[in-house]
Amino acid sequence: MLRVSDLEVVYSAAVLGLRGAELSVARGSIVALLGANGAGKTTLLRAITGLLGYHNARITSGQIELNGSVLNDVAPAAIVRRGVGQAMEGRRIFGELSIEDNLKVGGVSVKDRAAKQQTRDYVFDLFPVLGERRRQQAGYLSGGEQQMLAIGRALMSQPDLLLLDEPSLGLAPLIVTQIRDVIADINKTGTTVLLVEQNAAMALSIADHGYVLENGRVGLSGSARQLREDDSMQALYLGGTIAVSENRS
Amino acid sequence: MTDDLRLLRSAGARIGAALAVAAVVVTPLLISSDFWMSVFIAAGVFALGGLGLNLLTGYTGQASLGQAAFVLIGAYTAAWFGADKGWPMLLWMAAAMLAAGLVGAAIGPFALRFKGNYLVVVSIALVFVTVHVLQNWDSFSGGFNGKSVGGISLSFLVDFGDLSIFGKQFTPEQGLFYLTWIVVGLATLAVANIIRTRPGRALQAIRDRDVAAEVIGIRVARNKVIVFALSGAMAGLAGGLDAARVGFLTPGVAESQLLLSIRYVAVIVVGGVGTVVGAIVGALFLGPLPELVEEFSDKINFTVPLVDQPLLKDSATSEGIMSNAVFSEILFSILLVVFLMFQPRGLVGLWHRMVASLKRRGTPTDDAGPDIEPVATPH
Amino acid sequence: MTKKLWLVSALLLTFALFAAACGSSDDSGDSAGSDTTEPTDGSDTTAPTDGTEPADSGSDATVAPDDGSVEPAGDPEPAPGFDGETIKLGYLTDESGPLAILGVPLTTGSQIYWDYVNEELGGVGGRYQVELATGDTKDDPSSAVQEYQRLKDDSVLFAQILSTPPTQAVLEFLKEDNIVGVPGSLAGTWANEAVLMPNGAAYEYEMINIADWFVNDSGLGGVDTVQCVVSVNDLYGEVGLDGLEYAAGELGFELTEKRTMNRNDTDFAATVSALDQAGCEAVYAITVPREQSTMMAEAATQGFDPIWLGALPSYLSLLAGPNFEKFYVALDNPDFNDTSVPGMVDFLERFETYKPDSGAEPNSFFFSGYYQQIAVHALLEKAVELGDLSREGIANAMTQLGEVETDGLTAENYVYGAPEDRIPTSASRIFVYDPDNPPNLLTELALLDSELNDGYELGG
Amino acid sequence: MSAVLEVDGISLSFGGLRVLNEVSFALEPASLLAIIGPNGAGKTSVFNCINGVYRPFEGSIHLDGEEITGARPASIAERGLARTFQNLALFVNLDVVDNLMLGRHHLMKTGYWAGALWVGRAKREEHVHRARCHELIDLLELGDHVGRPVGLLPYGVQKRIEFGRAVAMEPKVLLLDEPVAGMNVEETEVMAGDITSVREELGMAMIMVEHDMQLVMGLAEQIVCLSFGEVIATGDPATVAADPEVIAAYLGTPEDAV
Amino acid sequence: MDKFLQLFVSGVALGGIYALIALGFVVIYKATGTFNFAQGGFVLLGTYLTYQLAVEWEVNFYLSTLIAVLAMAGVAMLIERTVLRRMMDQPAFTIILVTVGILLFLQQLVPIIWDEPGLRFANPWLGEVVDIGGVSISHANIWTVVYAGVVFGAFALFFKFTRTGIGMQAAALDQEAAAAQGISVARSFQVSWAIAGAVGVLAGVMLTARGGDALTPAIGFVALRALPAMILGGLDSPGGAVVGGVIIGVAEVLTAGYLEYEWLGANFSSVVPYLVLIFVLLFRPSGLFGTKEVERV
Repeated sequence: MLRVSDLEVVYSAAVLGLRGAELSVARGSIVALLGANGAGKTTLLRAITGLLGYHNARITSGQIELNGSVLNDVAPAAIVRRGVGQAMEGRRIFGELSIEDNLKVGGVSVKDRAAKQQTRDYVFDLFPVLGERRRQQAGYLSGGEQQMLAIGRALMSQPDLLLLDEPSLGLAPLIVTQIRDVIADINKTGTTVLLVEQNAAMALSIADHGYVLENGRVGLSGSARQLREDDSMQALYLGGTIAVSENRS
Repeated sequence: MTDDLRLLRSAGARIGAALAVAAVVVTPLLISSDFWMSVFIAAGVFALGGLGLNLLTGYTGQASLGQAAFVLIGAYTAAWFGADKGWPMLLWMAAAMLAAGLVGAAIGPFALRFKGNYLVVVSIALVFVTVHVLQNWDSFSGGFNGKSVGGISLSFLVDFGDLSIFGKQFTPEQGLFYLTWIVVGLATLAVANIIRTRPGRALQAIRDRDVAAEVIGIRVARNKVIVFALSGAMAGLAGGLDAARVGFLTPGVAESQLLLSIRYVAVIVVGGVGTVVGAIVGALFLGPLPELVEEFSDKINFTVPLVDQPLLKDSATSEGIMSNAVFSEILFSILLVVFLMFQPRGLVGLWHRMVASLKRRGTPTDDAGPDIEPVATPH
Repeated sequence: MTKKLWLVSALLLTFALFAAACGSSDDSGDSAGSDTTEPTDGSDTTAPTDGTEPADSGSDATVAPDDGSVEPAGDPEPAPGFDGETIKLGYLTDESGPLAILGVPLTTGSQIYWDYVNEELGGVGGRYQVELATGDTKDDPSSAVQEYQRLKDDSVLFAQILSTPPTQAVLEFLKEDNIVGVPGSLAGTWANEAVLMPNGAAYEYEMINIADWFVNDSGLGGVDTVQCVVSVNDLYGEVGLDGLEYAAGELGFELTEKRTMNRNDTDFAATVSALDQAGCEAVYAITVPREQSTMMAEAATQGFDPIWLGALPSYLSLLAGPNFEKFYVALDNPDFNDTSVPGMVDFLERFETYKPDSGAEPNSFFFSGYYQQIAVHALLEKAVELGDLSREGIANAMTQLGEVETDGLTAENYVYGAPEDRIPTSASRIFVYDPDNPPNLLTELALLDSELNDGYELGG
Repeated sequence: MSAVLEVDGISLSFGGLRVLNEVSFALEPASLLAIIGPNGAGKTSVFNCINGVYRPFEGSIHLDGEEITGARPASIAERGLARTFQNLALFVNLDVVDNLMLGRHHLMKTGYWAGALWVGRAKREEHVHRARCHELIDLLELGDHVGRPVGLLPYGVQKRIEFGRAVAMEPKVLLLDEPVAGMNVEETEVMAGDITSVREELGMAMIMVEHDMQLVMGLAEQIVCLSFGEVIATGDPATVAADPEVIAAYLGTPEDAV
Repeated sequence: MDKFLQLFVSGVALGGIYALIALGFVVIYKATGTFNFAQGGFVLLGTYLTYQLAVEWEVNFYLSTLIAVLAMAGVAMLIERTVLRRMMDQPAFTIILVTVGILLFLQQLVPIIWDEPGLRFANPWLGEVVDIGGVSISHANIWTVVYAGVVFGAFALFFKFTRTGIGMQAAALDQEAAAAQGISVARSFQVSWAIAGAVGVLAGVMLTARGGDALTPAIGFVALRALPAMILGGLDSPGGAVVGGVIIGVAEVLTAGYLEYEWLGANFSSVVPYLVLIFVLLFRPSGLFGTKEVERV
């Protein structure tokens, strides 16, 4: 459903963010996008969601297609309306607003009240803690709860394609596991997921397919199984052999 | 290795400094007009007040629209001690700095509690309260009717009011020009030194991230109070010098003093926020602006197509949309907006960029990251 | 949808701005016709009267260039502001500050006067053209001093210094440089300042006159009327209050409630309430126009309906409201469409001839700027006659000037001379607000010079 | 040997919500203690109590035998405590050298007067400390980045500069808040190397909050596990990692583990 | 007692003016996080536009107000589009200064277009007074309070229930994150400026009506006097603007009426708003109803 071809992104002072990235995401799948810091993972998500403008960056060549139509010059809000939801890097919840209002913001692109109500109930089902504390200021949530809110908020726009940027960052192994399970659940309802992760082990454990970005282009790609077994992946992203937890190891 | 500690690191900077000193020495020798002297004294006053404001806003990140209040306090204190009591120059200068500095220190604690927009409004409140006090404290300020600063002493070692060097007799305006710019020079040197040493680094740390600054052992509260006092003291001294130039003080209305504060901010914005020489550059650019408009009004005058009239009036009853004075005010407001929009690092930033682009001309490096803009206020 | 809204608004705006910029002047030009034709017609019958009036002691000081009664001295030597052909006059006015709204028409009025002198009289002494050089004070001492410095070497004198703070600020410099200046405020404080050339009745006298009139002549009240005062916090308010308190003492009434106000005040509920509670039946208003108007609106709200007694600055014809029927004001000048005054007829005629291209209607500001220049003109004529346009020459001319005839534009003629010999005008005309008399909206009730004035020491 | 930092029964609450409940532990000189636990368990709050940003309502904290409970952050820093932040807290407009020099702020004495006049001690002091900073820059291999505002440098480098700034403070105890969060394996290794070389060269005691269990297991001598503001386990890495309560609250059961 | 009631009512009416001006500030702050000094300029230009229509062109007063409201919405949007839009990522103080620059520009522009010294701008309420229980209230004051109430009510509903309103709040807090949720940040900024421009007209017309029928360019400055009301209530709270306006208005009028000590100086009441403000801020740094910033270390 999503196809990125030969994408080049340039930041203001001629710094290349992406140099010919290729990617495709099939409907209903979970695709993991891996890579080192600065490899261009977040840049790619920004390009897809039209947010490059906030970082003085722009697409210089290549194209992004969603369900066959080009997304390159579409405004961020319109991209959301076309069914792309996103939980951003660093969660970026609205700390001053209540949890409920955060979800309302997530749902601005949906007009149907009943459907919105339904989605909200679904989010509270997925993350009961959000329902319990719905009137609290979101800034007082813990890191894990904030991540849940960020995902829940992204779900409020009823996306066909959900982009998640490092949902496991800074979270305890147990929470990481929870989040991973929720992602799998969301996927089961038919939502396609593009998962950007530092934690390759976590990502590849639920992904169908994976891409590894290196220096702004795809260095390695394949099915999750292939990647898990790849030697260079083992060395660089999956780390040694300590079995207690695979959190970022 | 410690080469980076030198005040003037490049040959260009050293030449620039030498030229600046030469300009101060030579200008009164070339210009005898009381008017142009007055313009440059006023610019010096703005530079001095701006220097203080830059320390506060540019280096410490404390936004303030209260600079005019300190200028007023300094001016009145100088008038009271220097003119009414007849104190010698050094003493009334010290008194003006002390009075404005103390008020600055008193504002400091508010700055600890308020940040950003709230602090701006507190600083506006200071202007309102200062004007109110000066309007009503007749015995000190002369109240609404103002106060004469006649006979204030400009003498320390040499008499700047009656300056004579190698037989050349200078006018009082020329003398005051030397005095003002000597003070500006010394203040600039002091600020430059503070900035490159421990206290100045602390201020910049507070600007960038105050919680982290506290945690690495910088006493944020104490430093903020000191910098408010320092900034106030410099504005106070500027006020004292301006009092000597104008010879007469009125508190005016609070709104017009607020405009004066805005001018001080504009000086550092146009010059360069968070740069040592920014205030001087800004003052020298904005100070003579209305006079330049006056001078070149013929060249500026064109017909405005929208209403089919010439832009400027050349006399009260002739055609034209606005007078030179209004034009320079409008120009001022437009410059302020344009600088903030397109050159937030001011003229100094523009200069650095030009030098940098000259240096690397022909060899564009693609790792030159995006320039970050100075953080005036972390908010 | 958003785009449409945006477009419509932008169009509306551009239209509004555009139309306002040219439309407002066109409109006023049209409507001005009906108001001003009448006096202009009338002026034909009253030929220019400069110098033809049988003035007594001041006959040698009138502004007619070809009077011929005194043999002119030699041509004046070039001096600062005078290159041998053109005389330059400095104007320190407010062009972009809070008083710009007054400063600009005042200077325009002055320009009209000098246009007339240059065109119809051939200039000062029939041969020296006059040019105006303006400096913008922003009503602020600091800018005033700077502009003074700019203009001083290019002006023979300062023919207008608007408002009190700039006048106070440049006074020291005027003294030092021995340059004559016309102060922009009628505070009596400056009546005896050698380098200053005030004209018009001081505020002190105006307050004394209106108090005397109210108590003794008006038939509206007497010493037993409960009288109160509101004064603005500045020099004008202070000296006006001083004159009023003197008058109260002499006339034997009390000022039951005294209130002060600031410029830019927006709320007068407390002031009005206090006046109301004190039972004030007449209120002296030593105030400024917009604030006065706001205060009267508040008074109407609270049902407080006293007699208001004001001076020039508390009254602006253009700001009179519907609740002004009990507003009385003491002014030095006649109603500016009063064609019974010869000088006024001249003004209206000259205004029509030399008015700004924007096509404004005559108003009291143009008029003030205009009539101020009569004394300046007389002074220049005197200096030319004495053959010296230098600073000393002009200062000297002022000591010899004597009475300056204004053809009725001031209630009385000012007599200039050495500071101690000056006789300031002290008469006022008393007007009442009259909505049936546009555009000035005033009707003259009396012209008087209170006897109390003789006992009052200006600047004391 | 007595502990260089002793945390004794501290409790903290925000608006009725208890964030820490009688947390105690002790840090031995020159050792590294790791605090682990789920998000919201109070790890960062412990740091904030130790360095004075928060004030616990009960319990005490001693640094090198001296009570520091409730003192101002700046004064605690002067007594020998440094920290890094979970989210970067560098002074972004200044360069590496100035950032490290700021770390040495409390070791220097120049005030406003001396600084403004640039006389005697101010000048000497500036040179001496600058030299120290350059040594540290060499140790941490940050030399390439001198002269540019640190805000422009890559994330991983910034993290190391922040670490360098904390080390430049020459503290008795160094608090590291998620030093490798967001880093890949390679960057993590560089950071681990930095930590190790500083410990070897300077013998600093450190407390580290970190989720990367591999790093924790590799570096720490002692682990404290927090959950809902309470200490649920303390001990050497192997013991804590095997503690059933820790597994339930934090690590997850082996079946859960990815 | 009569005096007290009379002053109290006047204070509330003055507070209504402050509230109207402050509401214009608040909507921009709430939606864009920008502290907009140019609001004084909107008040000024908006009033003169209304004057132009109602007096010079003799359009019906209420219709003139409506047209001016639309026109000022357009002007404000234009300013947002051409200037502020480019400054989104700048520090708060930089943006404040830009709006100060716009204020100065409008302050000089208006006297160029309307260059007569004083204008008479009659309104339908001029001289109309009702008497309620011994307290007389002018129609202008009643309308001020009604306008303030209606605008406030509309704001409250708008921010709470409309998608645009919720979107505006989110955009103020984090533009990029809001955009990522499907909010058109540009549109929400534009709408907020348009509203501020429109409210500025109402504030200016009522401010002028308070002064009888006198219109001078000083009203742009007078608008700055609403600053304490806005801060007192909390920068991002429309309700706060109203309550803050009323508190400041009443405090100002009551001090003028009752507090007369020589040493406090003439017209001490004009600094009272700032003193009240600072006093309250010392205890509640975010104002009475402002959102506390959640600061996490």
